[in-house]
Amino acid sequence: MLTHLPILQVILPLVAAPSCLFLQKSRLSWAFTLLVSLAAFVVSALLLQQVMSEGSIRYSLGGWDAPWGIEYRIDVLNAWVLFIVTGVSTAVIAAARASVESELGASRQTIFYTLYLLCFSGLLGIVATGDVFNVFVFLEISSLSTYALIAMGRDRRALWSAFQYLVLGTIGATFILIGIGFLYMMTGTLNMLDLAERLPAVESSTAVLAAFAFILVGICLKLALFPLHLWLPNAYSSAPSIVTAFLAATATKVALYLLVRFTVTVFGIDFSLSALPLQSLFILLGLAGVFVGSAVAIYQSNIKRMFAYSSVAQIGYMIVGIGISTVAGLQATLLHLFNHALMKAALFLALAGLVLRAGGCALEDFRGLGRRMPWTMGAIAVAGASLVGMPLTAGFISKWHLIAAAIDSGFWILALLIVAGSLLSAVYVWRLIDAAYLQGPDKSLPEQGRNEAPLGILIPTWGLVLANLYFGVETSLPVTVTQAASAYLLGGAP
Amino acid sequence: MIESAVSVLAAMMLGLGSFFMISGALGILRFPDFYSRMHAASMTDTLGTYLIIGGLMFTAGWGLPLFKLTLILVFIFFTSPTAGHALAKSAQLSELRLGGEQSGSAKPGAGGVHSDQHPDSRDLARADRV
Amino acid sequence: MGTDTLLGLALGLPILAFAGVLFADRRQNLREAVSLISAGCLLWAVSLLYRPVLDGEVIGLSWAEVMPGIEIAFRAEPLGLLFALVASFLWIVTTLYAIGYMRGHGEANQTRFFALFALSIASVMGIAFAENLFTLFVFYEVLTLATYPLVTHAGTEKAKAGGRTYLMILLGTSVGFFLVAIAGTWLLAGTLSFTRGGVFPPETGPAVLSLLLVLYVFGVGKAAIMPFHRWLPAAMVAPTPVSALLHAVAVVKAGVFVILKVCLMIFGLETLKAIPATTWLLYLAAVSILLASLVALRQDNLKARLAYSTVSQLGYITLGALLATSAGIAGGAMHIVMHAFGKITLFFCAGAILVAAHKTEISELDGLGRQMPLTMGAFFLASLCIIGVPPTGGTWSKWFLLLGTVEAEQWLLVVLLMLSSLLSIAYLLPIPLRAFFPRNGVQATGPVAVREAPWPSMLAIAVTAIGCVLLLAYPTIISRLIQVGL
Amino acid sequence: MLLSALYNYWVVVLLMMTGLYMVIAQGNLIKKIIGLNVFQTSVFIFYISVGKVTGGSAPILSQLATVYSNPLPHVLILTAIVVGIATTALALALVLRIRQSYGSVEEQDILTRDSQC
Amino acid sequence: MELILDITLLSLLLVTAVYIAWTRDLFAAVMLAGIYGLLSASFFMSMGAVDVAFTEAAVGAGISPLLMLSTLAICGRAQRANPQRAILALISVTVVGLLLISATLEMPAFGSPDAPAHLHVAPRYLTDSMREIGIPNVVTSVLASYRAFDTLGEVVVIFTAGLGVLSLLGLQGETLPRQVQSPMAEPSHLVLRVVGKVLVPPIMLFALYVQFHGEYGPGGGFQAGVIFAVGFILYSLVFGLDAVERIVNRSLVQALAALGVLVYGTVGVLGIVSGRNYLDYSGLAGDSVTGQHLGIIAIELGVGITVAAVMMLVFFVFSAQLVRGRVVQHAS
Repeated sequence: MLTHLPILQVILPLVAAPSCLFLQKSRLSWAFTLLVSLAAFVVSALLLQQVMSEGSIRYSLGGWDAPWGIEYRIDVLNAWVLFIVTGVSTAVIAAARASVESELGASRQTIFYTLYLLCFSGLLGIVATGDVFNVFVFLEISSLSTYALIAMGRDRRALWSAFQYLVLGTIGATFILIGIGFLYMMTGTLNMLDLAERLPAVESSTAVLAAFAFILVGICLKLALFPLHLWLPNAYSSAPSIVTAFLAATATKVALYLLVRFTVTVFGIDFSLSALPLQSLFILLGLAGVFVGSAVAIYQSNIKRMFAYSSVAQIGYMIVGIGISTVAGLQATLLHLFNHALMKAALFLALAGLVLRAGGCALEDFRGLGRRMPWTMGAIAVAGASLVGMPLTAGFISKWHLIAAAIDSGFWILALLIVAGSLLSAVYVWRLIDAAYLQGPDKSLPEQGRNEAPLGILIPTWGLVLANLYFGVETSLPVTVTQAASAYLLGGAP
Repeated sequence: MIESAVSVLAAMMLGLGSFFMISGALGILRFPDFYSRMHAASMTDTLGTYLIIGGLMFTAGWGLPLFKLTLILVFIFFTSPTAGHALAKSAQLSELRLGGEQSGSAKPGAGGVHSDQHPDSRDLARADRV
Repeated sequence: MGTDTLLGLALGLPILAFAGVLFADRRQNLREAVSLISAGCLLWAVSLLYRPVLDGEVIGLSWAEVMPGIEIAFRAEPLGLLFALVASFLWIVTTLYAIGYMRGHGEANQTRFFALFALSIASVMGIAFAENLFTLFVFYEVLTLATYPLVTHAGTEKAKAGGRTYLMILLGTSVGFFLVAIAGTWLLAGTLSFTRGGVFPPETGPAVLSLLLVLYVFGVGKAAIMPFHRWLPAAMVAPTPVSALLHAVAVVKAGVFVILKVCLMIFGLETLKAIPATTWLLYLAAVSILLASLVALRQDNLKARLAYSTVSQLGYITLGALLATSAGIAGGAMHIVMHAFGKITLFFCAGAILVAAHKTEISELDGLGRQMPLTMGAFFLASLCIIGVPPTGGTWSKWFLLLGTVEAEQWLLVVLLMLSSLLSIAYLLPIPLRAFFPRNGVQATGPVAVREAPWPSMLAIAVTAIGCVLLLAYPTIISRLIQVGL
Repeated sequence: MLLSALYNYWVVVLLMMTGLYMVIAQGNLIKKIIGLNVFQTSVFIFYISVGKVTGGSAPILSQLATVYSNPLPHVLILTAIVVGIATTALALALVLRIRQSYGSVEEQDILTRDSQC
Repeated sequence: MELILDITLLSLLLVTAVYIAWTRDLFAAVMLAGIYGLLSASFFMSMGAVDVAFTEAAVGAGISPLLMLSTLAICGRAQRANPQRAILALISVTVVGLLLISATLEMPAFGSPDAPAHLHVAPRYLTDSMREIGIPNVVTSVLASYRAFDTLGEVVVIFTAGLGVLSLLGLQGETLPRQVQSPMAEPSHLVLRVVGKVLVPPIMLFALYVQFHGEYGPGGGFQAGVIFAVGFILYSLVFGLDAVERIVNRSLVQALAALGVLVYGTVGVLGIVSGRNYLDYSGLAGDSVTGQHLGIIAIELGVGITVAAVMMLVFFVFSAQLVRGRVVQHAS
């Protein structure tokens, strides 16, 4: 059974999605989705363990070997991102029942869970595959289901942001398709490794350069890198809270995985750096993303939109990590991939609880929240501290590695700028904590008693928060895995 | 001898068919109001298609393609006039309001596969002024 | 009782106190009892460590390994023990004082005060016994976050504004410069643990080292070096026991303690001498001493004046550290203790005056000596200790500092030290003198009712005042520790 | 000669540009979707013209022909067309819902009504 | 000769596209989009991509204009005149265009047999597919066996789109006024109703022919599904939505859509059960070639079912909106 792990990882949710449509009762479809997500998580854990011990796995679909058939290649990078996506999905779905019921009403539950499973399998499909066109197909599956999920948001703005995201997402996906077309025309193959071997021969032609540029722009659109991030805040703030929790922690991460996979494995890091001034481009755009994202986040009144802008900033950090383009830099990015997924999932799940109880998540709802919902506010406070990068939290570890990577390659100013960016994030986290704990409850509101979020949301949220703290202190798992991954990708280790 | 006669006949039919097609297109551009243009389009269009397919049938000779071509001929025989009829019918329905603003009602036209009837260009002109 | 368990106890006790105080929320007496008992036990545990540390026994504890080469670990070494001793002793005294002050002044949510006070002491213990820079940084941040709610205890808009500057400067400098410096050290030296004689390999360039030194000095915002001292006067909005905590027991002491450890155990005296930035920073420290004392002169509010005097006294300790001579370091360490006792007494008196006579401005204090003789007497003694004049222990630290400057041939600094001592006399002594002998003859004839602060506060003031005097007689307790530590 | 060698690709580029222009500049949502269609179809034409071999017949193995055009782009484009229609269907459904809740399908009106409430 | 046909078709395409961009009457734009689809289908035909031409004709000229027309019926055909951000659009478009044009200069010439695309992976399909899979239509063999996983992705994409449309429009509460007949149902539409009744059976038959003829000539699951759905759509256009709903109600169509994907998935799982990798049909029957045949027919069936179901679902949901739209108009 163990040899079929790579394909089981994707097929399990893919086949589960249509069968979920047959379960009409909403509680049943929720339990089914949770079961499937848990099974996927177990498979990804086994896969990670197998890859860490035996190196990368190859699995040819349909029995046809590599360049002719489609091939699944799982190396440390894939396994790591799969592990993150399935883990986050299990936590999010565990907390989903109450929030989805209140935000979507009874009739649309089954369709919601089916679309969720499709989006989940789409993301897994992108990460697991070793074939370039297959990436495009699964990218479309996850994007289409994401548009539909976002459009299920309560107020009408969700429709408009879903439409905007659809137009931008389709343009991005079509850019990637053009890039793949150019690559196919110049090399004749669609398999990633085969491409990596045959590209150096035709490297000098402008067609390959155009392919690189198109794929890069397409992925950066999906990644919401700074100038192309306009769709993200609207989409995340108007979508149902559970969808935002899932997307914030996984969708951009998968796009980032794609960026690393294309620049490092397919095109080769030296070609990527020489073709375009990638290093300075990424560092500049990353930093711009950090500062603009954090600055705009400070002035937001809707907290979901605030954390959406903070996601743009955190993605900026990851891009800076890639921009440094040393083994340490890439390791910092992969670490932040993991830590950011933990933080954002915890934050948005806590917000889901708040939206469930207070009906909205504007700053006014936070006043005196420390007394009304102590556990939820506690989760937001700790996850916020991790977002800022306080010591003993996961956020600190990735900040530390990012600064160490920057200093290691001599960019002292960059280290200072990164730290300044994290201070900016401290400001908007502090606004929440200040409103929740230190301001007295405003007299106009009737003194509500303590109405805490339901246990169903609290347990997964606090599970993630404790994971945030645990991986802030005991970092052996993420550090060893990311070390192996970046050494394998950049350092040329086996 | 027979082959040369058949090929001459086919060439003639194909030429005649394409002539009708061109005349139909010319008719659309030249005729003043909707109905005359619609008449030109659907009549010549149907006849032109018959002739071209007939010519093709002659060139294809006995065999599977001939059978397929006859099927296409029968299909066109049904759909093309009906399409013309449906176009005229819906124009008639909305004709009453052709003078005023074109209501949002759909021009169902012939749905299905054959939905590429040429739009009446006069509507186009008026819509641009809107 | 193994020394390691003692160290564990020293770290665990305040955290237990924090939980205990929170648990005994409503019942006041139980809550105060918990604080006092745990403070007492802490002092007992730390003093038991005194003997083994003197004999040079290595006492170490490691909690968790966060990353390869970076772990949360503790080690009891002389300087750390000195700081822990001062902090634990003053914790008892301040709790005692706080009980009187809080009851007398009827402050709101006292539980939060005592709980966070215990948490601050816990982080101070963590800083004192940190084995490496990473652990130190962790507890340094915890200390900032724990003391913020104390600073904004009053909850008024002014308190919030003060709290905001307090937090912004401390967090900004610590994350902005200190973290980058630690990362730089870890990369250059490969390790963060404090080792005698410095950590950096000999071939590291002086330019990088001076950059690191500048980052460290500015990074430790709690040492209140001139450009980043704004938070200290801004924190005066806090109630007096908190100011006492800030100034004498925990926050500022932690700052200068870190500067001392970094100079001694990260750079090492020889490398410190060789770095070009040291002399430049020395003059900066000297300038901050002078400027702070000049500003203190013009302050009319009693607590503001004491705050600026703290900024200038901290300048002394940083100066001592940067002199890179053993006498300088010894002077700095001694001054930590002397200044702690002196300044805490001054703040206690200021609090007593506020509680008993509801006066805050220095100009109103004329003739108060007759109503509050004990408080004013203690104030006088403590001022002598700060200035560094014989009947109090302050003389020793000033003496070593002078010795250090002479040893380092910084003649300009010697002159500067003398000048600043004069200035400290100018802004401290007039207060008690005018209290006893009012200038403009508004002599209140006849016996005036003696109204002092509640007895627990008075007891605390008495203990610390006597402490200042005793330190003159028995400096050996401290000096022997410092000799072992150098 | 140069024209026949690259004419296909130039037309593809021009179609792509018209499609992109429509998506970016036109305010009407339905026009944007049509623009998106044109943009995607141009990519299909590019793939197919990459797969064409002069003189090669359709990739259906038979005794008549020896040279065939490349079947792989055809497979890719079959999937891409399906993706195209799927996106269009979803986009049109979104436009309908936007029309119901906003009352208009013009980007201008939607933005103003969004900013008002 | 082939070249001239190819160049004329491309120029026609270009003209249509430019005119779509230029015109402001949405109805004309939709019709032109239909023509654009048909032209590109004929271009694919001239390029020898028969399967793709078939699909593009069915989709580009059939389904998408249909859906756009029903959207237009509700949203009206007037388009506001002022294209905002025109300058920004022009600049960015020309920049991307120039980058592309510069890239085309170094591309291998169009149609040259020694272009890398034809030398590396493709030759194996052409030479070995007869031996390994044994069906003449190489495109279907690649589609259904070599790169079967892509097609599974394709089916799931269609299924997702169907669900997305259902989640958006399908669940608006079934307060559908039953009594409103389709506009075509008045007796005066006798001609259309008679011809409709005559046409529906041949369409169904043709759909089945295309479904199972996929191995030997152009055709396959997707095209058959679309044509099958068109049969039902024609019936609902002529005889009204509720007439069709009586035959195949919405929950059945939903179940069929899910069933198609499940068929495809389980055929793949059978591959694993028979001891080989996922989607490897050689284990399904005695020898590998018949196994491949069986597998391909099964998954083509799965594709056909899902596509037909989704197309029907989408059209029914759209025309339900249309009826709701008309009711609102009459009422307001």
